[in-house]
Amino acid sequence: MFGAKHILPKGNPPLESAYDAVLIGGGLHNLATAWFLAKEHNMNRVAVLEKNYIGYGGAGRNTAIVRANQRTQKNIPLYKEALDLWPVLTRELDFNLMFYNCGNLNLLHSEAAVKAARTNIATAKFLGVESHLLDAAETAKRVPALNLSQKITHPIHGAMYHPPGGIVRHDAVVWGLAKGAAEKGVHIHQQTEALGIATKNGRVTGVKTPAGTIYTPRVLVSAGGYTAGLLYHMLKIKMPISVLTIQAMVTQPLKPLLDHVVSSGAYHVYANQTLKGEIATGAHMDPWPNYTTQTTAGYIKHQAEALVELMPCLAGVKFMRSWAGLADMTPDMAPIMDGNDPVEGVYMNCGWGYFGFKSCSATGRYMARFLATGKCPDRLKPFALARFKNHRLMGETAALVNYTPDN
Amino acid sequence: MKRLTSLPTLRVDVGRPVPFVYKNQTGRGFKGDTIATALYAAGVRIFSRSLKYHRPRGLFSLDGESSNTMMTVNGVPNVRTETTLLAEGAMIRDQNAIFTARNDLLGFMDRLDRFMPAGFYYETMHKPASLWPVAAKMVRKAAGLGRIAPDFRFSGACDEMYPAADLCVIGGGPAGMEAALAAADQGLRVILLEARPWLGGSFDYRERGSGEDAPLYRQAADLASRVSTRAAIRVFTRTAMVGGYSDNLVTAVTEGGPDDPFDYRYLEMRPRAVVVATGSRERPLIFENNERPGVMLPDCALRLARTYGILAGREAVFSVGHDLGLEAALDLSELGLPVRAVADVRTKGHDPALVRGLADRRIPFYPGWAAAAVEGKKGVKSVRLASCDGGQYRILTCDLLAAAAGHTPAVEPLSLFCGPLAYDGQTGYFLPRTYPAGVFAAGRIYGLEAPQNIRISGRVAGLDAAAFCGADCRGAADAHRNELAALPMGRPASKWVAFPGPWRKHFVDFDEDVTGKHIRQAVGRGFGVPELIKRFTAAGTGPGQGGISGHNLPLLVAAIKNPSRDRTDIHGTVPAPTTVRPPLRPVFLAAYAGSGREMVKRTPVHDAQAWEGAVFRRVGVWHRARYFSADLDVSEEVDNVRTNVGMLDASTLGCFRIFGPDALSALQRVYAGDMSKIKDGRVKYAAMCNHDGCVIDDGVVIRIGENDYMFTTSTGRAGETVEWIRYHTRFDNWDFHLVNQTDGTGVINLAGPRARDVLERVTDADVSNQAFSFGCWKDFSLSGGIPVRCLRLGFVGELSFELNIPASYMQAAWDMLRKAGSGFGLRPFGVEAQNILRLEKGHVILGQESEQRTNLLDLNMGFLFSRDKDIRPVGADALLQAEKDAGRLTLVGIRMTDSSCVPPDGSILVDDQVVDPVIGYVGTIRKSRALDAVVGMALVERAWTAEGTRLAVYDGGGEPSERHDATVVRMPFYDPEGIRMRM
Amino acid sequence: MDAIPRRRSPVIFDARPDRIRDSGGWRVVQKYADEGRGPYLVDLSHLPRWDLQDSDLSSHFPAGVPVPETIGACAITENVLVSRMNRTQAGIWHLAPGGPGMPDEPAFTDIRENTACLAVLGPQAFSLSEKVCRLDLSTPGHHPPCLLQGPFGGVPCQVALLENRSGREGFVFTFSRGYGRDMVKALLAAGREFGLRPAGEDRMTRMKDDFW
Amino acid sequence: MSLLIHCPICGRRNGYEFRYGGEDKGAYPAGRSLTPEAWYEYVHANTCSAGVVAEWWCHRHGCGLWFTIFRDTRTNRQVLEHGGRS
Repeated sequence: MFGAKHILPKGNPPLESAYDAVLIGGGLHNLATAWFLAKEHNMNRVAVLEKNYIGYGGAGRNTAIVRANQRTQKNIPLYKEALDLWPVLTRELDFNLMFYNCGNLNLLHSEAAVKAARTNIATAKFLGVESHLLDAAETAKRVPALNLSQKITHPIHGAMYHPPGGIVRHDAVVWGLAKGAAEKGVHIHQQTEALGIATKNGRVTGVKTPAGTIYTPRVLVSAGGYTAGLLYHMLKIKMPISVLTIQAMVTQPLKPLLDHVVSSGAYHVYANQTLKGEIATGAHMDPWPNYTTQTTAGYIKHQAEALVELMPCLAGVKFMRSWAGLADMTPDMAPIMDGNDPVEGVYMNCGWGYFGFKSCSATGRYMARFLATGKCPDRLKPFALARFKNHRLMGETAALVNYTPDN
Repeated sequence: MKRLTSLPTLRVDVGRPVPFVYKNQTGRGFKGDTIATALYAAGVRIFSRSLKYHRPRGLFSLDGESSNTMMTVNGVPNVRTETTLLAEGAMIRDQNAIFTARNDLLGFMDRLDRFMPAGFYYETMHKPASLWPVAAKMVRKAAGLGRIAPDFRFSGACDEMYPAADLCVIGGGPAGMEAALAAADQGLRVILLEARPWLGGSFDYRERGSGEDAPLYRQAADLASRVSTRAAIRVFTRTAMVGGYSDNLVTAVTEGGPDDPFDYRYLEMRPRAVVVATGSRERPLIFENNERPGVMLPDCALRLARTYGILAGREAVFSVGHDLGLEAALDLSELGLPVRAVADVRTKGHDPALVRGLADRRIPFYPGWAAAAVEGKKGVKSVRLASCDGGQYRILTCDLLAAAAGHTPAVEPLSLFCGPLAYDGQTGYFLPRTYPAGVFAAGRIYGLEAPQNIRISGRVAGLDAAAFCGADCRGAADAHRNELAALPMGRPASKWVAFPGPWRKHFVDFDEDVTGKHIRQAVGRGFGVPELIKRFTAAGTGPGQGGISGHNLPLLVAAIKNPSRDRTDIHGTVPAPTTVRPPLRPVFLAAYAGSGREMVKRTPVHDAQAWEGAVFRRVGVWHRARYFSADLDVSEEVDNVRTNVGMLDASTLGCFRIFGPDALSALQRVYAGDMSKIKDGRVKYAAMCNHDGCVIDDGVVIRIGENDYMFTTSTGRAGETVEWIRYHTRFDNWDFHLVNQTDGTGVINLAGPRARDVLERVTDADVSNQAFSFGCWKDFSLSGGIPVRCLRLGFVGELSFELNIPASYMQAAWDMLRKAGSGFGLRPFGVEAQNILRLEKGHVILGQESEQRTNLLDLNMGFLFSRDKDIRPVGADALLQAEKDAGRLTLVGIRMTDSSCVPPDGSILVDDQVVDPVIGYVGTIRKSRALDAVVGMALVERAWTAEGTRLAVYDGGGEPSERHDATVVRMPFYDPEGIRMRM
Repeated sequence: MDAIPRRRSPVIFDARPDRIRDSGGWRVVQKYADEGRGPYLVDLSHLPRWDLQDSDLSSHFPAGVPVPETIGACAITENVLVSRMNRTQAGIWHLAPGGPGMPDEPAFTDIRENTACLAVLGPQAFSLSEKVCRLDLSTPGHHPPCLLQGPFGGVPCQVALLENRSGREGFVFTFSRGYGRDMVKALLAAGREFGLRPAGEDRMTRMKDDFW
Repeated sequence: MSLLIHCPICGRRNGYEFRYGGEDKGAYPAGRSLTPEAWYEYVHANTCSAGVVAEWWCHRHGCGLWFTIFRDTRTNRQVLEHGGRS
């Protein structure tokens, strides 16, 4: 009944001398791309190179929250498609991704926040994504632990309620996609670092690894927080990215207390209760670049201060574990998906910041189409790198961002 | 149970009973008891039920390595009763059981383990698809240990402290105390952290040390008194380190004692050096039912007796792999615990004195043997001992099995500083590969067991730390190092893993009910390293944070992957253990939150406004008055400004002086406009952009002297302005100086047609339109000599005097104006009224009408951009490049067709005929009583900006088909000629 | 015209004044009825404070003395503390009434209105400081009087150490005026266990032999 | 991780007292106006190096100075006391 098959490949498949596509980075986006390349484009001579173990980076260090209530019409459809894909992937991969459709509540703490939420709600609803505005009393009915006092730092005015969202077990997505892709012939090479990208006459020719060069006409670099650094050091392409550490933590397991994903911009907090009963919470990024995946003392304290004010009963609950991952932030909080510019055959998929998990399924599908056809799908066109030099920031964030010197 | 009352090591005061209530029955412990020791003494053996299989769990250790003894105390769930001091009247309950932990109706779960292999969730419950949502809800209900009520309120007092020190010693055992003394001798300021309520570490409850003169507990007491009387050493007991970070940042939490003014105190410190001397624990022995109540670590049994006066059982068997285990067996036997047998997996290398002691007491000793299984459902009934080669076995009845495979260093604090650990073949420990500067370790953590060695290693570490901090003591450190090297090493503990088998009920991790079988399954499915196995099986993710499984998990993985190897010789193949992360032990959110201090700025007329009924909102770092009326549409406030006169507290606006030879150059760099053209006595409106040309701030600039200017900023930008200007001039070597006068400058905006009437009653200055016209500024005095700088501006579109008043005079000025204005209908107005008033004038508030991506030109403010200044301002290149782009969102005024329809701010503008149907965003929109119309400002795509264009507004409330009609109209809406503000 | 308008400190103590002096609109409490046995919290916000900025500080003699050359060093003369903040900037704080007037030079700015100024004096002043800031006030590396610039009570402050010998502890600090009320609240809460009480202006003058 | 920065004026301080000011890219390029590419290169483009990087910091909550440091982004540690510019 159980345990018949491998989930992760035991040991590496043989590293072939040529592949139709080489995907650098063994995270969710590339595993999804590999799956869709094999499934929808019959391209299965594909190698995924991972310097550590698959799912070791952001794939295993994210909020696990999924939703489609972004701000602009360029973004929402992509996330909506991603949201719709979870049950589909569960079926197709025959692996329980544990999509728990509990709905998301974005708390609003000021008139300005209510205004911003209205824009998101109106845009989402206009594009067919369910989203509502709740007043403070309705919000408290859904989350009885909330503090409705006016005396807190940021009193609660209401919430943006997004019923289609929820949480997905992130490790399951990694393992399910890896299992599915490998079954279709994709080669997943763990502990295999890409050392360089070989080019000739403005075209990619291969990828250098410790075991020699792999020849390939197309390379997709999507290695989470490391993507921008790899693009610069391999190809001298400079990205408008700042890589920050983002942290999360969990409390000791509790019987059901929170029935929704709750988040608050003013307090820099999200919190949801996992299936195991832990309250998973996080959101903070220290606003300077670094590649450590270590947590900070300042943050766990800040998180406690915020939660104790927002949900006072949590004062009697204990934090027991924290971790961190990398978020590659762009100046407009929207990702960069591009290809064949400036190097023919080199594709990039990065800048997801802290949205990479929720989007991976749909993005993988579009990136697979991009790689297979060489043509950028319309859905991805707004995410081109050139938007920055053209002063066309995306509008995903209404406020200035704090991790670049440009504010 | 009768306690042993005459032991010199006792830490409970048997003369001071402490009553408690457990499951509606009263019991009694003693002062000094933890909740768990009091319960144990009262006969409680089953403390909880496990997470998944609902197996009974009991007292296994005393330092909180597992969730076994987590209970609900006074409504607080998941309390670690083994480390929590018993308090008078504590109300104690079991958790995670239906009925009680002793008789749990979910106990049958233990038999279903075959259906719950490692990772079973991933491959079940999703077929058919409709099953999962139902199953997920059931899983959620079953999961979780304790319960907390949504209305629970934490009653303890919490605060925080950031003690300064040169050295922080973690661990108040003999090594730590020696380190602290040695460093203090060298002049260092030392902090010593000890998690237990007393100093002494493992010496505190031990009698014998091989070849020592004084009993160990006496040595501990001697060291403790020396440490406690040294002024340079600050001792924090009941203080567990919870976090360690780079550059020696240490966090810890103190649990307050009866005399402390707090219940929990968060500590954070950044000493120059750290000595970690946290000693070692015992490595759990893995065998069948190795976590039955009645199985405990030998050290736990010893401490129960020596520290708390409790004999843990009636009849005991020991299975150990280390001399301390033998010592515990012998000591407990001497204290009156009948010991039926002692097995030791080591065939040789035991301390001969201890072996002799066992023989003297006629205790059967089995070298090369270990426990293989225990029988008994809710407690230990018998133990099966077997020879390690599997050839022989023996079954012994007993109710207590004290079992451990050897030592495991309490290396977690060290790992936080040092990073990844690696297997050390010598000790069988996982130890740091490298030590960062200023981090040292001492004592048993290194595998030292002889008391003398432990103490000397402490001195070495203390002196090394002192030398690192600059003390001249390298020679002394080296002398002690050599002394230590010359002493014989301790006898190594065993590296035993487990008997071969399927390991179905061999628990590697208690919290998550992870067995050896689960580990084997995970490895078999491709999860080859502990870090991945942790994710797949959840081993090490529970409240004990790997305290039980940390050392054994990598050993088991090595054994599984190398089945042919001798089970005691797998080093070289042992993978790294999982990463250690803070907090090292679970910490109340309340404790982390600490004093919960909040620092917010109040303006000098905060109280005056509160007295007038103001409702305040946080705006950046300030409290600002948003409304004065009970009805939130503020129509009375607005009307009063239009018809009489109002006063607004605008003290939160940024106010700066900039002076020096290059002050003008600096202004030219940050402001888009040309600041060289400021006329004396005139006010210049100006905007700052970032490199993208996006507007980040606006305000006014005036020239107050030669190379001397004053300028204002928005409330939100005031805090960033000085660093912004310094940043954008950092390569210029310009000579200019900035003074932030925001807090010192109170501002009252006196606005409305009667504003002059009011002002004339409080000043002798000529404020007539001839003497002081729109767009000018002037210094004069109010009655009694209050100095003011007055600017004639028109943000709200009426005759306005913006009075800049020294903060200390603000209250007096406010009162004076209030009195003078009583005959003119003067009343205060708040930020929301201002919002409507300025909207009617078409004046933009940044962040409200503009987005992050909105540039100066998008806001039709090109007149604030000077293209040909000598000094190129920040944002100029982007503005020049974007100027040619016709695809940008641009600000327009809109008017609703139906004047009774007021869509909310943030509504969107839509057009179904185009590919991207969202064509704009409404910034602010309000019913204007002055205009009897609903007007607003919106950012729209360029193609929809022409005057008269029809727009469809969608507010997100109803269905997307429900739109409201609007038209693009010219701004300003109110008083387009600007006559009223020029009156 | 009429009476002198009242000037107000951003700081209000909830304590009963015992002696008050009036000075140019300020009502200064010289002594409170119960000031305890220390540590003491004294409000000096009403006394003059100046900012001095010039690329060449050596040409200025605020309160008649040169600005210390070393950054972070302070000089105290005539109850006026002069601190060197950086290459081009100095702070001048009056710690008692009756000091000299501000020189009429553009390099000086009167910043009394911009900041609040508090002193914490007496035993355990540094123990208290450890509860509200991460700055190391007690290190033997400091040679009082000297200046530290950093967060105190969570907001940026200028902290002048007057003396850091055990038993004779004291520091004066300034911060943005708007935080006055919350700062006092935070200090009194943190200082409760040490017996911190509000004290009048005279306390500073009375204890000055401990410090300068 | 924690951040400890040596301010040239105030010495070793908690990293939260400082504000990050970007990779040190030198002064804004001279010349009347930049091409979009050159503008992008200066304003938005980063090397995102995992290693030692020269960067600007401001002692926001202390003395207010802007200065450069060298920091290793892999360990989040400053590697030299001063970066040379302030």
